[in-house]
Amino acid sequence: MPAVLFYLFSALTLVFGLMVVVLRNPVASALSLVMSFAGLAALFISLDAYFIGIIQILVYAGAVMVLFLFIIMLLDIKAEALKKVNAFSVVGGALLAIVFIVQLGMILGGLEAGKKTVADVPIHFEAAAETQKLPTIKDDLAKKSLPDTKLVGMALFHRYPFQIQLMGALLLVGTIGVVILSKREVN
Amino acid sequence: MEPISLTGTVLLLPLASALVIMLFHGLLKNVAHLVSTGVSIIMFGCALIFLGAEDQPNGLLLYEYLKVGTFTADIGFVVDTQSRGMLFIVTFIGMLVHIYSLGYMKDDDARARYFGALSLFMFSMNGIVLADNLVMMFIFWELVGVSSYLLIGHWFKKPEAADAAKKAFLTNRVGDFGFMAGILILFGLTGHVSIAQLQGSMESGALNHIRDNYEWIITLAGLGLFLGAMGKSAQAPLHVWLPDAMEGPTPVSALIHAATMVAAGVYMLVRVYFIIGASHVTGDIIAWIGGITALMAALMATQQSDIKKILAYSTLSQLGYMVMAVGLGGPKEGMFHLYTHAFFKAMLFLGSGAVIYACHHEQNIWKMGGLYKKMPVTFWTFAIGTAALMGVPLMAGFWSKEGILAVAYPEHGHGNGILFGMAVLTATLTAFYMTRLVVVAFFGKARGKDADHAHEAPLVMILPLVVLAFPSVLAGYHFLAEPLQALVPNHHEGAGAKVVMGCSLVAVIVGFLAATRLYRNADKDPVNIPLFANKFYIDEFYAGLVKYGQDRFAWLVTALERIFVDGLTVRLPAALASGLGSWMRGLQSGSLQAYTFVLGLGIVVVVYLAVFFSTKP
Amino acid sequence: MSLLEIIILLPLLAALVTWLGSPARITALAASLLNLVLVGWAFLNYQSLHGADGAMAFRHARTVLTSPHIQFAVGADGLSLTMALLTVLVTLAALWSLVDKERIYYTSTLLIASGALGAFLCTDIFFLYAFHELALIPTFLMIALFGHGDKKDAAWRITIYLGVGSLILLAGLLGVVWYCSPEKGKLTFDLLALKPLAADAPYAKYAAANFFVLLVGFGTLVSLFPFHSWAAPAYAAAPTPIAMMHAGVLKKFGLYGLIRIALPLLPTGANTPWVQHALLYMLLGNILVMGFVTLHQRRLDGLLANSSVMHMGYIFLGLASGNALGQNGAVLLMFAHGISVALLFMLCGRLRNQLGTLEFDKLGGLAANAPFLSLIFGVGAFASIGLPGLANFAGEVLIFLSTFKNFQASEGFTFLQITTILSLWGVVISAVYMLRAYRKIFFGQPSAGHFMSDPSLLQRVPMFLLAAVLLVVGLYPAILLNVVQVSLAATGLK
Amino acid sequence: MSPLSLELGLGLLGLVLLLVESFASVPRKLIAYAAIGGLLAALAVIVSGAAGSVPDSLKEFYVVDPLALFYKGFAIIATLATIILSLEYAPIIHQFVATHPERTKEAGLGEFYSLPLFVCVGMMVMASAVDLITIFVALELVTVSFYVLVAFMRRSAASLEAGVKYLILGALSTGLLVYGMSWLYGMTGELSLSGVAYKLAHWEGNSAPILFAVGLMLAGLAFKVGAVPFHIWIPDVYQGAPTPVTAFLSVGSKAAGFVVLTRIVGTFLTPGSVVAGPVIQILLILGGATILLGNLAAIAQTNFKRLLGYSSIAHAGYLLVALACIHTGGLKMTSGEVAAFYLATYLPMTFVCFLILSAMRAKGYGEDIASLKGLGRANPTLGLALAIALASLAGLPLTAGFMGKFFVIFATVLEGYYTYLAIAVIGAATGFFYYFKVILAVYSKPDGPSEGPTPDLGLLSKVSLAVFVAAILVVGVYPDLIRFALVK
Amino acid sequence: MVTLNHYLLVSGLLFSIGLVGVVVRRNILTIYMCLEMMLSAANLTLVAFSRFRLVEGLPDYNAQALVFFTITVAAAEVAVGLAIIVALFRARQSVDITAVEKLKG
Repeated sequence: MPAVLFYLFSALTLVFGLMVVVLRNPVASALSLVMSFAGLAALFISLDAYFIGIIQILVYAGAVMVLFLFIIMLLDIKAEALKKVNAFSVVGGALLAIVFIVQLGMILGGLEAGKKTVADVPIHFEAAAETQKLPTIKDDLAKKSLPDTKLVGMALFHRYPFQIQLMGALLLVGTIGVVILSKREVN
Repeated sequence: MEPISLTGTVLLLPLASALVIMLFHGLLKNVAHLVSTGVSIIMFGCALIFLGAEDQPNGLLLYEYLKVGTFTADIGFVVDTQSRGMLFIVTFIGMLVHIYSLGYMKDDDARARYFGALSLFMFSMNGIVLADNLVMMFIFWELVGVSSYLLIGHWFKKPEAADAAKKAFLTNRVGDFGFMAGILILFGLTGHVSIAQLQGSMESGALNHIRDNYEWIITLAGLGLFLGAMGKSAQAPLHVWLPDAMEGPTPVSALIHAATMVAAGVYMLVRVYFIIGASHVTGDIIAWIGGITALMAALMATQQSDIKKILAYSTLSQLGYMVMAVGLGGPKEGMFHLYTHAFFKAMLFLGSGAVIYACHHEQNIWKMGGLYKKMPVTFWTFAIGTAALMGVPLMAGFWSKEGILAVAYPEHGHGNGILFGMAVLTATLTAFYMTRLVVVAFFGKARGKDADHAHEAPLVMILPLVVLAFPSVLAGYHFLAEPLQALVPNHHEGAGAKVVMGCSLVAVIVGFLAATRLYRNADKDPVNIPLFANKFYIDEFYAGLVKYGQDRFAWLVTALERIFVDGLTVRLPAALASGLGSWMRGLQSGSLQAYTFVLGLGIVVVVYLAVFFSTKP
Repeated sequence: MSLLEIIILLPLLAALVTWLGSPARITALAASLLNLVLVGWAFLNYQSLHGADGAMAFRHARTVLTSPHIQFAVGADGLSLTMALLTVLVTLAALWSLVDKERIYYTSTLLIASGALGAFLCTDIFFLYAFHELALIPTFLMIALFGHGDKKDAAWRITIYLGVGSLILLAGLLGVVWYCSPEKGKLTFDLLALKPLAADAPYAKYAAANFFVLLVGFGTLVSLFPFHSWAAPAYAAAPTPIAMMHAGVLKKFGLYGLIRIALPLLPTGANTPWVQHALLYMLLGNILVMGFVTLHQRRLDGLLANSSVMHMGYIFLGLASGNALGQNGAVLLMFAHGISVALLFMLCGRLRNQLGTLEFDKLGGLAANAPFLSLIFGVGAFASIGLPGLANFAGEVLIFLSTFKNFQASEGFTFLQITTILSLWGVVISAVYMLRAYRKIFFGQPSAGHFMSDPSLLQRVPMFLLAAVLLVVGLYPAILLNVVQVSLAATGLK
Repeated sequence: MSPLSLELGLGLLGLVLLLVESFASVPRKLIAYAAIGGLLAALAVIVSGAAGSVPDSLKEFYVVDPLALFYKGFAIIATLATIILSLEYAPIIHQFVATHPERTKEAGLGEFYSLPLFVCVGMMVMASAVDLITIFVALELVTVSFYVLVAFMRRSAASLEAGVKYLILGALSTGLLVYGMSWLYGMTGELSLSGVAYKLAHWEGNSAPILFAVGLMLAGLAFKVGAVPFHIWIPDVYQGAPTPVTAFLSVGSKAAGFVVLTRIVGTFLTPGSVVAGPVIQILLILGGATILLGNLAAIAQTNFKRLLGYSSIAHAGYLLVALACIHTGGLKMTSGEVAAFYLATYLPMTFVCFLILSAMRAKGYGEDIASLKGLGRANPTLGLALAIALASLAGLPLTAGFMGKFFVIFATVLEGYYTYLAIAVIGAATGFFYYFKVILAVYSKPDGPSEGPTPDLGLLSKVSLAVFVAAILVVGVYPDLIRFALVK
Repeated sequence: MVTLNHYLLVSGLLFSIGLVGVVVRRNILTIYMCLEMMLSAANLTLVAFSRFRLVEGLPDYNAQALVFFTITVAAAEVAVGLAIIVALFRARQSVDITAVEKLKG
């Protein structure tokens, strides 16, 4: 991906991310978040993580944000009044962020591995094709196209099936929780 | 009987008597006095037999009181002339006082308690006399203090009596402070507390070496021991308790505060004379304090109107005499005076007791008068005692007093002109105030209703007076002193002897004449010297010292302790903890914003700690 | 079950049974009497059964933790038996003196007794420490619920203070275990196993600091100046049996610990000059500062409480002397002080119950109607000021003598000896306040409205018991000394 | 029998119970009894040692070592106690879940009895998890379940507030943890702890980035265990949550956090690790601060539940310090085992407190310390049990709580961390104050003239109370009991 | 050139923006959005690292599996969280953080 696009999507992500924080109307915040996540998805894709990028769009922009908007509408939540903004928390939050970014910057400055570009670590399709066992993946790799979804699926269902089941339990608990917390009593 | 069983009996029998009476106080209410008196008679018998006991250079061991490793402090007895003689005096007068008390305390509610305490005293006093080591002496030293406390405070409902008892004990405690310090130093230097061993050490041992090289330590030790003697023998400035102690029953005054316990200080000084004599400084200080006490007390006695107080100051004065003698290098002279003084002073007190008894507990001599006709026996014995005390020639007191004057005479080894002068002055004053007492109380006309109705005391009280009259006259002579194992001093010869004799005679005569002249037919005291009457205001000074010194200081220390110790160890940490606690509670403001901020801060801080902060590998 | 385990657990069991509802007084008295018999038997037969070498006897051990090695190990020598004897005597007296009290009084007293016995009879540092803490809650609750005056404050003070002290102590004890371990792999809490190890401990340079930590820890439990400010308020506020048990018995645990653990295991630490000087300054604080503070008291409970703090100074002086004379004196004084202070607190409680006040200015002349009480109080008071013939004196005089034992004329007075001379003055101070109190309460004219009568014959028993012990030991201290000194010698103390 | 089958079985049991709850109208108590039965069976399997080896496919993520078994048993016991506690607390749950409490009965109780089973599964997996993904998923299973449980009493303002706070702060910590994990992964290229350990031991070059990752991880986990300053959620959430959930949080969740922390710290402190120094330093500083804050802030508390919250913070401090003391060879225990021992002592005493608190609450008493007044008279058994538990929390000798502190303090002595020794001492001393305050309340006279109903417990609770009190006392004098279970 | 550091920086920035939002905002829903942002930032880091660490010539899909789990967890959290927020709104008629300031001290 050209650098320009990277900067564009990064800016998209960060500016809309900032707007989530700055805008006082929750609807606007939610929409900004969708935009921000779209930019983020593009960054994922720029890192050859197509599947994750799409999931990001699907789950966040498609499902989570709709849920948010739905709740906002349902509950008819108003914008925050400006006077309520706490100066201390604004200053404190900003300070925290600045210190954190400075710390991060100093660490990144000393990170030798971080000086590489994507081009420095190209995907070795041939080598990968040899080691992969699944024929469809082998085929895709041979065609020099990254079977991203398949590979993620391999990892998930071959390597982490146990964790997937555990995640199922988690989702079950979440579902029950939602039901308990929001159901109306039937007489 | 073996000496050990004799001494054991003498020591333990009164203890048993005291314990039995104290414990079964209620049951023995009506027989306690008989038990106690019986015990005192047995003791006297034992003491008489003991007079013939042989010297025991190593002492007699009753049991080991404290024994740790090589160190021992025994309950053991020394048998020598000094202890035999002293034991005789103590038991003899003790017995007489017991008998006398049968009459004197007949109507007292707490007679059993009185006799119990008397037994306790006999036990303690015997212990001092017989002690062969300093720790044992200290033990009994304190025990006589406590029995004296009980007896002075016998009529504890009277605030004066209760206060006097307390004062006596506390003043003695001050003295005991020094006594113990002295014991500690001697123990530290030699490793033992036995008097015989210490003496041996002083003659040729560690102490000898130390005396030659570090005399100050011996001086300190001697002064420590002397401080103990000062307390017990009421030497200035620790003399204040003795006059107050007259609040106790009169027989007690006779026994404890005239004849025996107060003499224990002198007795002890003579016992440890090898230490006192080893240092000139010690001797000088002792002599001076003795001399000052003698003179000062005599001056005070001249202005008292309470018959017992006069005798008490007289006792003080005579004790000062004895102490001075010891300090001047005349332990035998001191002891000899102690011995004669015990008889006649006990008799004087018992006589005054009879007078008080007869006058329904009137003690003011200015409210008496004309008693010689109503109480002839009492008068005559009292007169004999007075004469002996004044040092009228041929009486017991004459010999012993002359001995002391001889020691003080400058020609004698340690003699000192000023002290000699003070001693002679004291003798004059003694004659003066004793004559005053006799003249005012016994002659003239009765100045009070009680004196008017006075009559002779009962036989149990008269008998001891009469018995004591004999040694008051005869005790100074060798035919009595030697079998009684008194320490008779060598007769001083030489040019000084005549001067001394003369001075002593003149003193008696001058004192007698002055007093007769002043007080014959006087209805009130023609002389009025507030300084003497108020005892040089020393009591007031002490009261102030206690109130404004000690008590205020205690208040101050308490306040400082509260502020600093309590403040620093309790209040400050507590305040700090609760302050920090509430501050930390304040962090928990309930606001989610604050919480998220704290969490964010935590992230930053942990990252800082992890990456940028490192104190040690 | 060995004899000593029975002795320790008997009061605990009695406390439990009492709590569950058996007749409190009978159970408690029976248990404590039985314990007195058992301890008395052990005390009297200690030497004849186990020789005169003073070693630990009646030993028995059960491992509870393999590494570090911790055992429930019991054992007794002359020292611990003396302390156990003190415990059972005071316990019996305290329980006996209770009249018409609730169940919890008996339970707490028994719990404290069990804790004290456990602390004195265990030979494993862990349990020795642990048992002492058994008393913390009963003490706290009893003072806070049934105390007098500023009871809440006092209860908190004693609890937090002793809590801190015992934690410091714990740190010090763990330090000792570490100090004595030859290599880190073998940690043992067995006192008897530690002793040979201590001799060639590899961390000698820590000895002084470690000893000092122990001194502060144990010292806090003994109300060593300046860590004493819990003691006086707590004793003044405490219900009678608690004051008796705590001031009489439990407080001695700190001293016992110093003699049993700190001095034998860390002799070099104890002999370090700065440690010695610190101790001397602190004990002077006890004697002089607390002496004057006691002098300032205007109530009997405050006076007794402060005086009991003051007297600890003398025991520390005995330990500071560093020789057998002083240590024997200290043990003797521990015993004597325990008995005498228990006696005084018992009487104090009685006065409070009958008169409703303990202020000197409101009292007077009690001796007139209560001669027995005044006699017994006199015994206690005179014992506590060190009157010869009563037990305390024997201890005090040994302590004083011990400090001069190595007096060298050529060196003059050392700090130790100057301290002693100053401490001697404390004896005068204590006489001043004690006699002042005695005079004010018992002598003089009886004050109006405060009538006091002698106790019934049955109630005289505990008083008589304690007074008799004071007298017997006072007249014949060898009864304890003979047993104690061989054991002290066996612990390796000079 | 695979050890996984335990988790599987309990998960299935939870599922079945939920189905039964939804479709059959059985008394809800039966659900609780079924859950208890299942848990007891699982416990029996663990204790009997029948839990066998792990299938090869899982070996990378999942280990069954003594520590794992110990924590699995711990999780089961904690869950068991929570459900028993819930039975006691049921009326209150019903009251605050049902819209019309008087018309319905046992609203929400079925879920309330079965959800802990899923938490238990999560905690059991955490006990064995040795790679980042497994840790993350199991941790989130526990966390999300707790979101539900904390806010369970949806009609109670406090419960909701606690739920919201836990939700926000918990999600924040999740974000932090994931961020830390991604950095850890990025730096080491490994997701399994053994791989991370190897990389750490053979690190070359600049250590700052790896330290950054380690710091973020520790911060994320510090939230779970409640270390200062990540403790901030604890008091509010503990106070607001339903009492059984609070108990479960303070014991179960904390233990689960600590087993993960133990494994992660073990990884970081692997011999030759480049991050060992800073990690120990962070643990000590956080631990020291936690001890101080937890204890000091507890002093002024008046609400017993909140007090227990601060107390759990303070205990976490000791556990952190314990984890930092790695040279505990003399104790023949690793630092993780010392922490595990400490937690094992912490479990019974905390549950005793919460049991009694639930019983009081069910009888209409408040949760203030003052409402405990008179308990010692009204029900001496409960009073005594509570007093023993509090004494143990305070760390009085001859109780289990002392043994826990004993090992920690001993560890600091052996390690030579004298500053932290002093802090531990100060903290423990402060602890005396607030625990004794509660004991005092138990034995004080009640304020009002009228006496309320006598608090009492059901049979099951009585049995567990007895077991817990016995455990406190027995472990207090016979600590080898736990050590045998822990150190094989 | 776009290096790994660029990605890491962007993710770090996003993370801190989220953090700021969490600290600053008062609307619980918005706070929740910011939290999602932080999780996503973490995901970006993971994906970036996974791309730059080739396993057998391919990006590390194990790490991407973690991303998948994270997204799932985030979704579940959102569901539960929104349910709680709804319950809160029902009780308080507000989703402002001032509605949850009763528990403190």
